Amino acid sequence: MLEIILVSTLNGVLYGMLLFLMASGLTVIFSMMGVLNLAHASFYMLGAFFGFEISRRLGFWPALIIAPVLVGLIGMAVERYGLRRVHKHGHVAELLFTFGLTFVITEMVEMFWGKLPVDYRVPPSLDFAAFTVFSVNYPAFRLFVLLISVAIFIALLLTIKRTRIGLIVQAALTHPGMVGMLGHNVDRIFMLVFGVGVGLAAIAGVIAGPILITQSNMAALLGPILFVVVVVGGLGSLGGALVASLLIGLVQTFAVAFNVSLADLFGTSQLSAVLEVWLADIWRVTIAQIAPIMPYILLVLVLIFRPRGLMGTRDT
Amino acid sequence: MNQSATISSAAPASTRAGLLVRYGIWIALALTLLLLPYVFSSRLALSTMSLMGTMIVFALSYNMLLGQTGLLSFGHAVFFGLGGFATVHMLNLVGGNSYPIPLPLFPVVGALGGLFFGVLFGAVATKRAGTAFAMITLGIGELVASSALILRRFFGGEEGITTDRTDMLRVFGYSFGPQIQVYYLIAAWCFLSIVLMYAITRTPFGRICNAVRDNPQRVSFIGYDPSTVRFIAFSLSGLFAGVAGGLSAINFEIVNAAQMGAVESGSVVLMTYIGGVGNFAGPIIGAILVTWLQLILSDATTVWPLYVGLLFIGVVMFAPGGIAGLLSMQQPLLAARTLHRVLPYYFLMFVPGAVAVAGLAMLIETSHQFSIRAAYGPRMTLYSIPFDVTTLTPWAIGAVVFAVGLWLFLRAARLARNAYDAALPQRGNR
Amino acid sequence: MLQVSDLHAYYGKSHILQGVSLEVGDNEIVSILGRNGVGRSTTLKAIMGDPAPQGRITFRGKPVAGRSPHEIAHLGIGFVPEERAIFPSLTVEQNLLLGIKRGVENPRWSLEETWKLFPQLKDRANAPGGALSGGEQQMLTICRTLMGNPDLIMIDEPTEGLAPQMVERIGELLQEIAQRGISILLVEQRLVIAMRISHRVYVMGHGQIVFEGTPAELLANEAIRREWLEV
Amino acid sequence: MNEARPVPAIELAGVRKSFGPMEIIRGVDLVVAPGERHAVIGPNGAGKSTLFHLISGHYRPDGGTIELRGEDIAGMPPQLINRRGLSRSFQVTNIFPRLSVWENVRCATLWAMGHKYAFWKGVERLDEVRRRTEEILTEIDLMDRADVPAGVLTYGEQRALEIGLTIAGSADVILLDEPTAGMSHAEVERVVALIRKVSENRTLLMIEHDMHVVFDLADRISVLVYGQVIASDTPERIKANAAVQQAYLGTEAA
Amino acid sequence: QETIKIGYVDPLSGGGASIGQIGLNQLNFIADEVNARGGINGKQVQIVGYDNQTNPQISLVQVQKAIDEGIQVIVQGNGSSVAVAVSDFITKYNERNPGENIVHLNYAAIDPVLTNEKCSYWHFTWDASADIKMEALTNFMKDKEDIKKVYLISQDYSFGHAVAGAAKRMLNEKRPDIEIVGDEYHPLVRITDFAPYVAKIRASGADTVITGNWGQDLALLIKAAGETGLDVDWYTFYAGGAGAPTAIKQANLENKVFQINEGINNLGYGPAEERAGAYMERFSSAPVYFPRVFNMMDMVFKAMEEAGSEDPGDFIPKLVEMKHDSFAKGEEGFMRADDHQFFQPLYIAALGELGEGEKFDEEHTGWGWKLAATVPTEDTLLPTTCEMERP
Ligand SMILES: Nc1ncnc2c1ncn2[C@@H]1O[C@H](COP(=O)(O)OP(=O)(O)OP(=O)(O)O)[C@@H](O)[C@H]1O
Ligand SMILES: Nc1ncnc2c1ncn2[C@@H]1O[C@H](COP(=O)(O)OP(=O)(O)OP(=O)(O)O)[C@@H](O)[C@H]1O
Ligand SMILES: CC(C)C[C@H](N)C(=O)O
Ligand SMILES: [Mg+2]
Ligand SMILES: [Mg+2]
Repeated sequence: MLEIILVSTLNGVLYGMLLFLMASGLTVIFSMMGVLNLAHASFYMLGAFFGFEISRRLGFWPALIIAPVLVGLIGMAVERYGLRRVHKHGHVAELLFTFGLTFVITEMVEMFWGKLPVDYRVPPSLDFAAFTVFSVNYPAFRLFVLLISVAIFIALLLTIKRTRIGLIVQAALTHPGMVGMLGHNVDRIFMLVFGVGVGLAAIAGVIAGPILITQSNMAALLGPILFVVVVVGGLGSLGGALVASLLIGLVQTFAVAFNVSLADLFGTSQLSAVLEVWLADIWRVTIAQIAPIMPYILLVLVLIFRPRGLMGTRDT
Repeated sequence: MNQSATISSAAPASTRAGLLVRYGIWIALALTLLLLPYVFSSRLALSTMSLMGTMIVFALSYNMLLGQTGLLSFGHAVFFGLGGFATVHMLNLVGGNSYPIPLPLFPVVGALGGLFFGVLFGAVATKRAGTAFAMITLGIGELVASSALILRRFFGGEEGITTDRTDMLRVFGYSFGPQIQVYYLIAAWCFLSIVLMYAITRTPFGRICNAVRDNPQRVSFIGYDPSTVRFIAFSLSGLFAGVAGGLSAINFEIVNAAQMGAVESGSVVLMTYIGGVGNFAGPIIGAILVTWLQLILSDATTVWPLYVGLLFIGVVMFAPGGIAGLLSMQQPLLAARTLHRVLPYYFLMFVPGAVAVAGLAMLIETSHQFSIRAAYGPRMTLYSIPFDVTTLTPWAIGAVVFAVGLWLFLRAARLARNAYDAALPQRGNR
Repeated sequence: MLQVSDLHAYYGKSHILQGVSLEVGDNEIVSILGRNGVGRSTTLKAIMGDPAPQGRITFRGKPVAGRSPHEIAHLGIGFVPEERAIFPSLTVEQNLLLGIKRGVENPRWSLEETWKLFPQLKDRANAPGGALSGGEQQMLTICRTLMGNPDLIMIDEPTEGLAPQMVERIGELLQEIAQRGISILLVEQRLVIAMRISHRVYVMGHGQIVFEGTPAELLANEAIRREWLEV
Repeated sequence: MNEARPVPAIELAGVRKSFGPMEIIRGVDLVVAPGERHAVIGPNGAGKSTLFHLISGHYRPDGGTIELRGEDIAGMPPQLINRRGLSRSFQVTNIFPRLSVWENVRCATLWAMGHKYAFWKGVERLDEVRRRTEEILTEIDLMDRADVPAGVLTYGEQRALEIGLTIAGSADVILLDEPTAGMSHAEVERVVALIRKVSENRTLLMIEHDMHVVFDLADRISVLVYGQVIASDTPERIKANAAVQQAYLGTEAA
Repeated sequence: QETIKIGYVDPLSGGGASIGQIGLNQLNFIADEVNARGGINGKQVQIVGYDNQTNPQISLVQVQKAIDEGIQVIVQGNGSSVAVAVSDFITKYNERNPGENIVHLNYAAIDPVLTNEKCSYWHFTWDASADIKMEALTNFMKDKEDIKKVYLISQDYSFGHAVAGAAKRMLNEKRPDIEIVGDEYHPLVRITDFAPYVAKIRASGADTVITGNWGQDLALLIKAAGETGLDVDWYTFYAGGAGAPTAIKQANLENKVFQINEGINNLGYGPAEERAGAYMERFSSAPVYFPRVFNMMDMVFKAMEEAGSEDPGDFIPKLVEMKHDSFAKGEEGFMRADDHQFFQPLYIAALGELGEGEKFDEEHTGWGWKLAATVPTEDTLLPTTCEMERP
């Protein structure tokens, strides 16, 4: 039991931090610009493929720097020539724009790298077991992910606290014209924020690519869960995103660990015979089986009972 | 651009005169539906039109939320799917026991199913609006779609539940085996749903929905509870989505969990938005166009999602009112009898536009052949011109055609805009 | 300091400003008067670059027209819009901080000093801007613009929605501001105040300037007052 | 003092409201008799609009009672209060910008005319509703702008529409928050005439900073300072009241 | 009609596309071979791809479309869920449109219902059903004394349940001493992190894992296992593609991952090596192939030629009970008339370092499949409950 708990906690934290790494950029964009960037996971995928391509030419470490910068630049171009135009038609239009973008990016990726997974590997310098708990190896690379996530969290927190960019962008949500008339170049700041947010996604891609599978459907696979993280955490709250990532990581991991179903809980009483008939499927479904939908249950519950999210400051 | 929104709120004075026109439109619609199979009689056309009819109902039901009430839902397919499951189970029940119920009545089951779940989930979701609402619906959508895979007895897991529509009581000897009979069944329900949904927009409730979309806070100060309005709209929209689901179930004789999933929910957003949310007819146009694209484009090229994505981005960026929005922009010109003045410019725009699209398609297809389809050799044929993708020429031609087309298109667009402005009747500025 | 000649501006297709010319000198308070809807606000907005102005605008000899709003702000023009445009989700203090421009040295107003202008605001420093009363919002907008250390400040209807004694206070404040070497271009509905503090006034009617002179001259010109000001 | 007083249209007793640590409304007592035109004046930030928000159900009071014709409405949601016959306008224009002017007004009439959430009857066929809408539009002088989206109306027209929305539902208690703010003299006069007309046979409670308007229209005036009513009296006596002079009127009114 | 059109209805976009594309590649390869020889009955063969996005309902639209375009032969394989729907649709279609004959050629969907309860005259399958494969696999396992605790992990859909069910049933029968320490189902292609599942396997103390997982669900599972150093033997159906060999190599699970299949490389059979070699050279960026697709197309073309007709109504009688030397090693297999299941020799192999003279590696890993056991055709025969309605 202790083993399960300890191992699950470790796994949950590691997975949670990976989620946070992916979601951090989305939080930045969503909270600052109010744009629900549906293409975020696509940029993450772009990061992974760039990371793969660069690391097989120049090595992993240069890739870790170059790929996010490239993706960030692409993001800035997208903002400059696409999103900005759409902005004036409101959030729905922005969101749909990014929705369209997901198709385009996926197809582009397939055009360059095909539909099969590419062989993107953990760099040799980090390919060893960092420590072993209950004979489970914890790879150094996962620790590296943890480290990077924490570093990014702190860096973002400082930037947002120390600079007025956050204020300016938030102000521009309601009165963009006025912010300009106060002497701030709103356009450039929006472009920057989007670029940085998307670049963060790319960092996540470079790092997660070797652990997960680098394939053209990786974006579709991860997209929805990232929104759950951001919304459950609360809009505008980086801390919230962190907490939500960890929460989801832990909930999912622990859920998998338990094979309990309603049938097990009720044992073999008379009542349970009746319930079994009426509840049909639900009766035998184990918690482990519903682990993957836990995040969505969490999302719905949180939005009903705490619409601003766990640590959000304003209503979604 | 925002004019599209105001079209729906017709002027009070013109209603009398519009009476005849209005019924005229309905009769024309009914006739069209009736006669279509004679014009497009191939089996492919029949199945395509059946699918379109279903999607029209679905998209219109979605626009009750997005266009009329201002609610962006990411989980609308849930009601489509659940309506379908309700119908399929009822079909199997009735078929299994030979109850005397004819097939054409079954979309009612879908409607009730959609309504039931609309009420159920609406009670939760419509407490909120805006992004929170969107996210709750996303959550509910994912929840239902993934739960469906777990609750295998009701939803049939990945494979879904199948049925046989011909097992029902026959009226006038129609078995509904042949597609043409199914087409007419769908057409009838589609017509009925369109009429009903249109009628709803013209009721006190429909008007208040618009008010809620515009300014929910103010609505509560004129006596209405905005969340009740949303709730009713949500439930009704669930009902019609359920009808669509029922039609789909009858058409395909299968319903599965994927029909409730994010892809389906996303595609109804696409249809509705591309067609235009500000106009009642918008979703109809969108449903027809997108369905057609989905069927045709996927045959023409395997990178069809790329084209859909680009089309969609194009609409969002350049025609946020959707196709119906563009069309209704012409209405004042039509009324002022100045439309003929701009038509040449539209044509002028259309030609280089088509050229640009052709150039772009050439670039895309050439790179596609070069990369993914490399194993099929460097030779390909486009627009019935064979060429070799390893040479520079096709790329250069594609790029040049695209660039020139685009440039001309943009110039023509500017001219067209000026012409449009000039043709627009001057609105008295007091 | 500010020179505007033959300014035209459009909203969509409606031609709102039809050749407006005016100027504001150093340390001068200049008012634009006129009825509702004649285009006074639009004049100020067009000078700020939105809607895009056509015509010649120079500020201290530098061309203004064609620049984007943030560049114009950096030239030293501050603007207090009629609709106030408070950032509702930011606190009062954050609203003020946003008024500060990058790279401005020796600003005339520090946060502390602005608090002094309206002590009432200081009490609400941490309240969200959107929660302020109508009057408080007006104070906040003025202060926010001052934080940007403008040389010319254009104020649109600053006394709207203010209680009588506050109206007085605004009048004094504007004079105080002018004394610190700032020029003011004022759009005002309340003739009494405008006439009292302005050095010169323009009267605007239907997108054009129909009168230019000192307050005394306007007082003397019965015809203009009756036709264009309805008093 | 024993004679039977008619039940007041609005009666507030000990109403309180805080935002965080700040108590904004600090025990307000206010009585508005039926048919009376009552003005609330007071310095900026005194809590006038907040008071309206409390009466109309936009905010929920922390304490005290609010009665509408003798019925306690404190803490009710706005729509319930509205259905009981109280309607209000907003200081910041609050209309349906994308709907036509006609639609704006018609929506505001529907509930009171008993059509509620009806999704089974055609709205165009409701002659009564059409007549009422026409009536209101004529009253606020916007009949010729009926087809225009409300968002493109000029400021003055929007203010008039705001009043139109408020009176359309045939509520007999009406709250107007600074109906004349930002208007030129000529327009102010028009609005005053309009208010005078629509407030006949109704009870009117109004916030206003323009003293000419206040003294012109009001039967009684209450002065709100720092969340408390410091005086509630006839215009003449308010004008003469030293405390009011000092707290509010300054010199301009003189 | 100058060309024989064959409709390929499988995922060509989205998550399933990686596998769907392989089938299409291979069909095209075979068609080109045949066409180079002058076609079938003097007609050229053309493969038309229809993207079904792995969705049963979309598949029906696509099948309908194919039929409307005059296609009578539908090839489909990815996903039993889709196959059941397609087979059902085609059966109904033929019934409702007398005189029209459409056939469903299934090369991968192996849920046993397809050849039992839901069998159809119009459906043929070339991949051994899950029951057949499991029967062979458990026969192989039953002699391994060191297997004590087995963990089952499967995708949560009909096929996964079929695999796990068969495994339980057969192990129980053949090796009652083996303890089933886990019976896990996870959703299809939705899991990104298998670490929790691996932790559970480890905690159960299992020494062997049986899984029917395919695609990324297998690759990710093995990746996660390798990362944390889980030391068990794997018995799989589909470790041959979609990144699984890469993951196995990366996790260094040499000779620990077994696969059962109707053919592997390096069996030293000339014709196969030649043909597969040509294929892999052409599709060098996606060199995976399915031996059964060769079997399938070779047999169908043979039937067409024997019948002198491309109408399924004519050539199906030829296909039923046809004998065929299977692609991998030239050993005989046959189509069983009772249920239209093709029976063929199966090969159990483990992935490991290539030996002398073995030239085919998997996914450029340098490792290849090494034969562990051969299951002759006669040992794969299982009874069927199919009650086929024949026209
Ligand atoms: N955003 C806009 N779009 C279209 N027309 C506008 C817009 N803003 C103002 N107008 C129109 O421009 C004209 C001038 O408006 P402006 O706001 O400049 O008037 P003003 O003189 O400031 O009057 P007010 O006293 O009402 O503020 C008016 O007719 C108004 O309807
Ligand atoms: N939601 C809120 N949160 C915090 N403070 C609030 C809120 N609403 C109002 N206040 C504060 O309450 C006070 C009274 O505001 P209110 O709007 O009632 O003033 P008012 O009397 O209408 O003033 P004005 O005449 O300027 O409109 C103000 O100081 C305001 O900042
Ligand atoms: C493509 C295959 C791996 C499909 C799987 N055998 C199934 O029956 O579903
Ligand atoms: Mg103005
Ligand atoms: Mg107020």
